[in-house]
Amino acid sequence: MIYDFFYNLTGSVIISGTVVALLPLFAFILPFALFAVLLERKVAGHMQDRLGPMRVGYHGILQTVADIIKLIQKEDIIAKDNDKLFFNIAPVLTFAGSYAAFAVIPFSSIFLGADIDLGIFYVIAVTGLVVAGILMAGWASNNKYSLLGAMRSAAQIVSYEIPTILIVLSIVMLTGTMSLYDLSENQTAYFWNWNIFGGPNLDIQKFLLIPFMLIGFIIIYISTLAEVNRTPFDIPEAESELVSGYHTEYSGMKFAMFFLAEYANMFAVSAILVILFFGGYQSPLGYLGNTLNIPWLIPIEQFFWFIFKGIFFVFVQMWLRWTLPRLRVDQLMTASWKYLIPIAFVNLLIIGVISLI
Amino acid sequence: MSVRTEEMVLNMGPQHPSTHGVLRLELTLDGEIITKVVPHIGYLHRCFEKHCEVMTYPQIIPYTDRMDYLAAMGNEFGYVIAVEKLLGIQVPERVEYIRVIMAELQRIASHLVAIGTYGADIGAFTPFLYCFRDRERILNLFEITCGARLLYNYIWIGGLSHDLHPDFIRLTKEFIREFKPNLKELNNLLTFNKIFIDRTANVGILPLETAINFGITGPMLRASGLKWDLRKDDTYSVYNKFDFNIPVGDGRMGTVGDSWDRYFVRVLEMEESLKIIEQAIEQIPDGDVTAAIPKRIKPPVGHIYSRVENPRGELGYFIISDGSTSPFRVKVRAPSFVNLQIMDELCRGHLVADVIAILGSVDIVLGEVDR
Amino acid sequence: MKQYFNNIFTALVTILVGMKVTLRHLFTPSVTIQYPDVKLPLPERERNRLYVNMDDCIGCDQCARACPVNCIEIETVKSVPGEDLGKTSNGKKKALWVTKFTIDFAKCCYCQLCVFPCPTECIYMTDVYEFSEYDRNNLIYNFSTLTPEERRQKLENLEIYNQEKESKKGVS
Amino acid sequence: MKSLEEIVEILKNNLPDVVLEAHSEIKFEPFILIPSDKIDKVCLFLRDNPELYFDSLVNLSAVDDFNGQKIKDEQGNEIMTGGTMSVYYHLESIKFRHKLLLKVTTERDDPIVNSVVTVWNSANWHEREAFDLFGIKFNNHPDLRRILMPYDWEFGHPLRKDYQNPEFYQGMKVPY
Repeated sequence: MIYDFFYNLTGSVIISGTVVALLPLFAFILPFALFAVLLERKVAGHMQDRLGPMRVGYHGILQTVADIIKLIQKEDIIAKDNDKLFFNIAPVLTFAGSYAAFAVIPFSSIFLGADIDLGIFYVIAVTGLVVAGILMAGWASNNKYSLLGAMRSAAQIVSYEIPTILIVLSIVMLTGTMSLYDLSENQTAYFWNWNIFGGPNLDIQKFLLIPFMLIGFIIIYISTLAEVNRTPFDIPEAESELVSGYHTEYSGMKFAMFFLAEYANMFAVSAILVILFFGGYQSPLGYLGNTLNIPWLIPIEQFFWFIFKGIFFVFVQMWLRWTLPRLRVDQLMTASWKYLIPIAFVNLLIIGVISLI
Repeated sequence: MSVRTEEMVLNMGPQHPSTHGVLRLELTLDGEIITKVVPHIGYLHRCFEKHCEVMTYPQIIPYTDRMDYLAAMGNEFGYVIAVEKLLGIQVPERVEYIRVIMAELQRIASHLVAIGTYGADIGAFTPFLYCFRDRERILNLFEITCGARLLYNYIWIGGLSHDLHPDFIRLTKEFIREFKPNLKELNNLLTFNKIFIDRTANVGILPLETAINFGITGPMLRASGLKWDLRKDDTYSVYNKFDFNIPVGDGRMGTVGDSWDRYFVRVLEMEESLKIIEQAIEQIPDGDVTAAIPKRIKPPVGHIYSRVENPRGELGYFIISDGSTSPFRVKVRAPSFVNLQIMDELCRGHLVADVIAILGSVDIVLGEVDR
Repeated sequence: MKQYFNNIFTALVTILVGMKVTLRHLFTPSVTIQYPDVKLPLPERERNRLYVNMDDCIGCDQCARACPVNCIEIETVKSVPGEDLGKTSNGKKKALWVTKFTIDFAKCCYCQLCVFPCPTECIYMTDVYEFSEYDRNNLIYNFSTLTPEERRQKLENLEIYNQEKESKKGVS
Repeated sequence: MKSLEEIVEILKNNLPDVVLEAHSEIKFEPFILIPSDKIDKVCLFLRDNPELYFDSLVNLSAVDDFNGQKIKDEQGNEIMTGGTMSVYYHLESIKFRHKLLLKVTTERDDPIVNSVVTVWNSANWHEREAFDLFGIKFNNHPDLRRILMPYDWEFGHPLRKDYQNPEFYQGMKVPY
């Protein structure tokens, strides 16, 4: 584990703890957010027969850096009637919620903040903080559009957590563990051992599970999409209806915090999906480190595979965003309560029965 | 225990991404349900009718362009027909054909904007840019013909400012050929998308009786199920020489006269316009386009109401002439102005998100509403 | 129940169809250009900034009268006998000093109505379309070739000539 | 299809108390002149009569006839007293495909016309516009406010021929 590595290096609990806590932020989230924003704009551009940012650097690779510099320089506007306390806390809370999830995400077999037994449970719990942040932002903005956005957001996230949890439950039921590290380790070796292909056991159960795993994956993908407020579920932001929803009144760094939280969240849910269904950091084709007999190469490869899979699902999120229209608020609830939750329930039951065989 | 509740007044606009300009809608909300919509217009009022009283007849043409700036050719066409009727001029055949081609190209361009922005209102941004890509090609056609891309001043009283560019026919055929698959792609991406249908079908249903009583015209009226198109029913220019259908709403995805029907009628109309252009290009006669332009435009005393089918509906010009070189009074019956009145009727009982969907399907241009 | 599964099915199918469309566009070349670096060629009938060839202008004021927004201002002074103003390129004799010829491009609506009535074809539209300014007054273009001193002189000439004519009349 | 004479005949037979004047000598569009306090009644009849069935009001336009006496006011501006204002109603029957033009004239100094909003809803904004730009008051109009001009515009009605621009509006200079 990475903590032990730093502990052995420094011998201090505080230093190694701090390093481990900040490592995902600086080693991963910030570069990822910079990259993801650029990716989003490039993907959007090319899908729409445009080019996207082209001015800053080669094909605009430094565009997001320039944007961040611009955002830092911007005046921090707080309107007169805003609720100052909540207005200031909200972006921090939102970011904290999405950042806390990274504590238990295993980037590779050694790069893991904390291997707690209730990993997946913890992730679901802390991402709930994001709702509180958004509600606070909407309320404190003292803006009708923001408030509507925040209310919608709360209703949406609460109702979409249920199908997510039901699918997570079916996986937990099958594997018997809630630790994300154990979940990843279970699906080792080759890609047919991944949960989406029925898990590592080679028997009749595996083949029976494949269709239901697929259904489960689609459901959890849709509901996590809703949890991170991406199109077609971006009604809390709904640019063309609510202008920008809960972050209409924010500017400068506070807006950047929301922005960062959104992209961190996008990766966080993709990472959870990867861990639950696509073997976590495991390589689909075996490790180069094993064949070449270089043991230290394996964690690096694992890190690469994890990021690759995660970014692939982030890309699919973007792809969907630039393809689909947005649902209406009541249709969003319908989709969750009438379609996703019953199907997830039935799926859970069937997986339970299969696991008994 | 009773909880005190009160209605919330929400101002949508004048600065809002989805009001298509500077329209302000005063929404009264019960939760997220609309109980009342009051449109406030006039933010873009440019005194068109007052200007007309001090200008000569040809000078008014650039001003008509600026009313419905997405369908400038149609505006000129309507005005010019009205003045020609007052003057009693017969224009050459070639001029009529070119005017029809231009008006139909403009109709496609205008509907592309309507469809694209409608998609953007619903949340799909990509179709918007695909539509603009195709519209750009139509604007290029206009540009080679008259030099301007948006406000043309091309159709003149008695003729046209320029003849067609030698390349025009070839480029138009090329455009038609390449536009047809794009239209199919647009249907795949947006029109038949389940989410889009859910958002628009059964939203803002406009029954035919109400539509006629409110004076609704154009694609909105046709979506409510009435086959009423001035190109056929009160034919002008050479439209009677072409074979085309009038698409009407059939309630395929929901009820007749819902937002989806209004949207889909526009898609179908683009196909019909392509048909008209194809026929017109084949039949276009030779001739001089500037021959019939009168040197001095001084209509006799009288008044005339003349109307054409603009992309947004019936565009009428009521011109009173007092025998001088400038009109005594010009009243424009702008289709968007009349169609916008229906907002309250359509929106009541729907959600805030539906206001966007309904407003987009009414397809207003504020330049025309406020004139 | 049939409706229920039909909804799920159509939703998934139409979403996949849409995704196919956007994926195909991801790999088609873009239609936009990098504007200041790349510029589209302009068609020959392009209508952009007006230009007045003052050598040919006879000061007939027809363009100013045709303008619907009154953005052209022309002031002329009659020439006195003996002054040779030259001829325009199509052989018309000039008889007026054009002491002022300004076009306010902030007002101009690029309708081309001024171009057609010109008898000597000296006012026409060019292909210059990038001429934004920080100050609105800079958009008032002065085309007159006469300096203010010359203008004053022409006015004086005319006045002197008129006075002479008056006095001659008085004498006779 | 009904001609103007037939329509006038039907109107005269059914509404004997309304004084009608048919002007069919006008070159382009013949019209029927109707007293301004009877227009709503006539319109209701025209809409509901099964033979005529004018179900749609195509256009409503007000006109300042500017035929009164020109006088000078205190500031030396030319204004007009007396004379008339007219309102033109273009009706159309979508069912029978016939059209009709009605005209109403009213006093220019105190123009009052009965509203036809109860007959056709499309008249609502047209009448508001006529009120806004000409100052014609429509009796029984449900919501007679300014529509194109600002609600607090207190300098008259701009489409009147003798309208003078104010110098200042809300502290802003009006002629730019």
